[in-house]
Amino acid sequence: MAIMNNNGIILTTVEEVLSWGRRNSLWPVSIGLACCAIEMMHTAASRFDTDRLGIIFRGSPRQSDVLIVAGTVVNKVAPMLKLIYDQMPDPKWVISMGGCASAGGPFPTYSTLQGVDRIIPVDVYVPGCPPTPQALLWGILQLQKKIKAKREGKEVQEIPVIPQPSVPLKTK
Amino acid sequence: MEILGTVLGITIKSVIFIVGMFLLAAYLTLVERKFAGHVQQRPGPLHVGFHGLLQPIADALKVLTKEDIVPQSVDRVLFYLASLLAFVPAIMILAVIPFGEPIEIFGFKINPYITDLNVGLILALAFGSISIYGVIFAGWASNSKYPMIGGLRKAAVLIGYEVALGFALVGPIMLAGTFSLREIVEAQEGFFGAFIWYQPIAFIVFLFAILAETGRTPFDVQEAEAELVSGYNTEYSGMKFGLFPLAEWYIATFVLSAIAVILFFGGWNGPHIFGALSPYIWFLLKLGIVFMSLLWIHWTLPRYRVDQITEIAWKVMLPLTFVNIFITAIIIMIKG
Amino acid sequence: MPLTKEKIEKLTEKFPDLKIKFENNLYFFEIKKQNLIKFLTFLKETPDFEYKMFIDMTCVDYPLHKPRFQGVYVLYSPINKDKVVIKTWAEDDSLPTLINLWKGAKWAEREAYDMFGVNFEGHENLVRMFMWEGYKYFPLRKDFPKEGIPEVYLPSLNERNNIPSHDYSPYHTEVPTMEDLERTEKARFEKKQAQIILNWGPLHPGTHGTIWFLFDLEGEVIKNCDIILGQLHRGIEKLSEDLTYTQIIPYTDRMDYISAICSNVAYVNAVEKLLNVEPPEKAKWIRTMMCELQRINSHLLWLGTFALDLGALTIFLYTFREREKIMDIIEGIAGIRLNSSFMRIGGVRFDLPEGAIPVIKHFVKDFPSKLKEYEDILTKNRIWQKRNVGVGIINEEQVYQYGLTGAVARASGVPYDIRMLQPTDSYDKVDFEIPLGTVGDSYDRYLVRMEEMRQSIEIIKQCIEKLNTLENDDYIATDNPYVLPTLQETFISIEAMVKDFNLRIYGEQAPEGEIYLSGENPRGELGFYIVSKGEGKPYRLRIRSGAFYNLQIFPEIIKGRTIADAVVLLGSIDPVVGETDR
Amino acid sequence: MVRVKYVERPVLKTYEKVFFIDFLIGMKTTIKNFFRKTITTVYPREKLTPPKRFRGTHAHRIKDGNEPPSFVVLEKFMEIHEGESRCVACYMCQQACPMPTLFKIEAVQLPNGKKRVTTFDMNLLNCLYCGLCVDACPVDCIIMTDNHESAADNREQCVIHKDDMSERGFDFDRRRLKEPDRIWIDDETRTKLWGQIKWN
Repeated sequence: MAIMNNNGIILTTVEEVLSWGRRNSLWPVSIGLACCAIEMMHTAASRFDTDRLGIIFRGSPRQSDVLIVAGTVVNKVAPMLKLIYDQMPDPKWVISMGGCASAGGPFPTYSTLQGVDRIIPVDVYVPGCPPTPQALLWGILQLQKKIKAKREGKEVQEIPVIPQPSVPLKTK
Repeated sequence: MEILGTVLGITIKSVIFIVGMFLLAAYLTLVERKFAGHVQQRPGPLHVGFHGLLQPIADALKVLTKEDIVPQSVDRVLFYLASLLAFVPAIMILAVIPFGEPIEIFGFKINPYITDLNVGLILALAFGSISIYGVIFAGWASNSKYPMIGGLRKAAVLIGYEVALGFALVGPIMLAGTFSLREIVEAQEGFFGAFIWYQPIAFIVFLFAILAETGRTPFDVQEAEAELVSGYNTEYSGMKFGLFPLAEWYIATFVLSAIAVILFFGGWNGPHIFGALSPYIWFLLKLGIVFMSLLWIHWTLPRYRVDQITEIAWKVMLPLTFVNIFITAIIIMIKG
Repeated sequence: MPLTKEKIEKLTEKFPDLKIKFENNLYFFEIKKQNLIKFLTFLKETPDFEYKMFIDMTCVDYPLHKPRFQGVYVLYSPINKDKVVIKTWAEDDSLPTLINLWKGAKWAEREAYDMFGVNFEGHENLVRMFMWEGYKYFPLRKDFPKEGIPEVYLPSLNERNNIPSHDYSPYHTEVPTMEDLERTEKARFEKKQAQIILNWGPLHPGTHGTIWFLFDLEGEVIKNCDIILGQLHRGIEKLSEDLTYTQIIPYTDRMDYISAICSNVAYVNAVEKLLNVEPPEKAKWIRTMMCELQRINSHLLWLGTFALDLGALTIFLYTFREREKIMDIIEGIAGIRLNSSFMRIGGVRFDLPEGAIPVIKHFVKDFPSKLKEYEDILTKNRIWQKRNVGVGIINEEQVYQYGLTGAVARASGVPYDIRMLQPTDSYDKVDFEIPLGTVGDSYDRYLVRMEEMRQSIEIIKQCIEKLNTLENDDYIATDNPYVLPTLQETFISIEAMVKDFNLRIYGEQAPEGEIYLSGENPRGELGFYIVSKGEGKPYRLRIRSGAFYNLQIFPEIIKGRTIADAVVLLGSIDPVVGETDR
Repeated sequence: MVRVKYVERPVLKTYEKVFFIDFLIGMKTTIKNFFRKTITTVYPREKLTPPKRFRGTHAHRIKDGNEPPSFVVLEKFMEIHEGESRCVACYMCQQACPMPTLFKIEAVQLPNGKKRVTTFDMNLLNCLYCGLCVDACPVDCIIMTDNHESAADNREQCVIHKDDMSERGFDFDRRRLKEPDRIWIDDETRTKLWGQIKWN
């Protein structure tokens, strides 16, 4: 666990110091979409306190590092979500919380986006409907691990950056 | 030679003050997060360093190395200027704030303040009101709807409370008969010499004014998260964003509480039980108490509506200060 | 009580072409389209009928019938204390609008137009409700596939080189572009009246989910307002048309995810009435108790977010502390914290586990002190009063006009509570009071909800006492042919296994008929209008959502007030997007 | 009979207004909480044990001798060795599931006329965790375990297969089969939030 093995030891190289700083102050955008948002709030609330890990929710995407997609993303809100993601400054990460956000979940319908990774690249998927706060915290720890690994040059499956229109063009 | 010494001393002191202020502000964020956490029955920052002691450093590192987005539609000059205008005056107020009595170290007489102007208080107020421009510029330059509304709200609030603040300070000044903060402190002798006993109304008004100036609940309309996403600094990112909360929530709060201590709680006066350092300890103790009570209010109360705030400022606070001045004047006349 | 003989005769001699059906303790009238307005006006205004409260309006699609669509209206009469359903065939796919009779019909008709393509003559602004302008199809028509028409190539950005899972397809239904959304926005306001048009939402910290408000601002004063819904429209009504009645239960959780159990119970009651299944005594008491726990849970979330919107952040965390306790209870009993599909047709899924009663007792004993803490901080606080008193006053007439239900109606002095008017489960055996407001402003809504939590505590106490006496009763009526057997029965007896297989594969073959039954959700009346054609699946499942109708009054009473008041009003109306959009 | 009760609207008295009594009461409450013990579960170091009924990641019970009678009936048609998953490929879980496409169950006919389950995949990202599959399983094979730490960094890892399911089932039974059907078992971890509950 990233948190566990650096109890404040200043790591050696600048890169590692930076990654230590980054993974220890991940500020998510406080955006809730559906059921998972409630569990996200519970994760931030007193019982499972994300502030312990230096995670505080910011209202504005300009000031945040993580986008926790909590809940069903329907087609109608997808462009907005893409916009929010584009507004976030680099380096930025995405946690797709719950089945709905990750793969459409139990809603294989005309109006639901079948997985948010069709419009924005996702770093960590958290299964569950909704995931319990512990599951989400575990996902956050996975993200921290991932950031660490990337900095230390360990292999992490890179997300291929392929130019995409901000929202897909209609095939008329 | 003499002048060189003073200049050198002042420079060194200013550097110490500014650097110290940065660190202090950073760690005041930790203090607030810990306090808020425990008010809400949670520990606050815990894992980053021992009980989150390295949390501010992590945050600073992150914010400093964050991509610094400047949206295309903004007015660039004002956009950059705003964050500086919010930050620099708040720091400059420190120049006139004395933290204790002069002390002797290796035969050098060191004054624990950069300068002791005889109009120190006026200077502090002036700089305080300059920082309004930072907010207004930020709201305007962002060229976006939420920031603009936030900036305008903040402007309305600040204009109202600057006046109340100014008049609230008149009472203590009349009692002390000087504008120099050091002399004001010296004017309050002993426990019952503190002006809080003679100027309760002024103190309450001043307290509200501090809350309004520093944008804390019940007056944090300018960044009311539920209404305006993050208020006037919505479009800011990276370090330019970082300066705003530092300046507004921490440095300004700190400085204003210091002024409050000086004006109402007898500054560093106190029984000499800690030896040579006791003035500083007393000062910091009182300062801490005032700061904590501000946090305490912030984490308890809900938020006013902006028109209600201005209403209170003009219809309640200002008349109160006038009444206060009047009464004080009469008492002084009687006492002769 | 239902309509008496004389009244029915009065109706028939006034409207000769009226077809009357009495089914499931509910009157269904069928009337010709040209007489519809006259009939509804008669029902609304005649003294001893006074069906003046608008409950619901929807359509049903019969592709083989000519004309194709059937409009369905549900009305409620405060003096008769019962509901009637009026149906009419939409000749040449159009119906007369009801806006002049009930303002509440505005959104319902928009939705019917959006989902079925039925035109409403004289509607003031007939635009898409849930989908966006320029969307080509009408989803709830029977000839539209539930998974939509995959027409764009939209692969996953992460999984380019490998297929992530066996049910993954790179093709996707049409996703709107920003231009589409702008067109949707334009369709709401004809011309720009004041200075700024502020988009409040859809992704905004303060909008309780993904509601999209359009404010026409002058300074900070809102001159004009409209609400764009559908940012969480997941098509649950369409989905449930090819699921068996049991399989729909989990989806009712996801509708109003804050009060999942109440939704479950409302739905399960409707289905049980349709199949006339009688759940055992213990199940009823368990349902009542869980409902009230869930109600407290939901009201706590409302209080927390409401206070958070008004700046009192600490209350938010205090309420979540108590919510965690309720979540623990629900997790221990049902197995999952939030979307606990705990109800089953004919009972509940499990018996209460060992140690549930002591824990609930502990909670009930401990909770009132916590409630007092919240009230200490808020109720008499001058800021809280300044922000709430006199904001968003709703009068009784508006309640009937818009079909407002739940705490919003009760705060305006309308004693409309399904738990007392049409008691299901054990609500007729427990003893509680309906808190009513006197002014109808946001402060009254706050007080009413606070009082409701205390009443719920009382109900839970009674349930615990009762449940202590019903230690070893059975919790699900498995002898009924429609009720799935429990696991243990399936393991030991082959008949149970066969019955299980049949019910799983063919579903509960409900008798042909229709029913409208509603339950009291924390957010208002949650009604289910089920049309059964004798199959294992509902032919049409219409969900009457309380939050949908409650939210509808927002644009009217926010005019002339500021954004800060909009926050207060929204918080006090307390919508949940999952329920408004379904 | 409808029993109603009108809520009364409190108003501030003058002395309360002047001396800020309302603020002071609120601040008293917050400071009271300040001195209470924290209720936080320090997650990675101490974890809440989910209750036995928790609906987490799915798993398969294995053939270990204590199967229900129904399994004995259906086993005749199946080729299942000791310690393997009990699944008899009856597809009832898929039938019961509101989201049937998340299952991928395949069985082959062996030369000796018996069936053998080759594939049992579940895409957890489409699962509702509603437990209908568990209720439907006639041989007590598919269960839901207490495992919730299943976050992964690609969608493939969120699809569970037959083998790891049976492993997880074996592990779950080893840990918690004997456990009583109690609302939760970790009283001391939950005392942080709940305080002392008196069980009777």
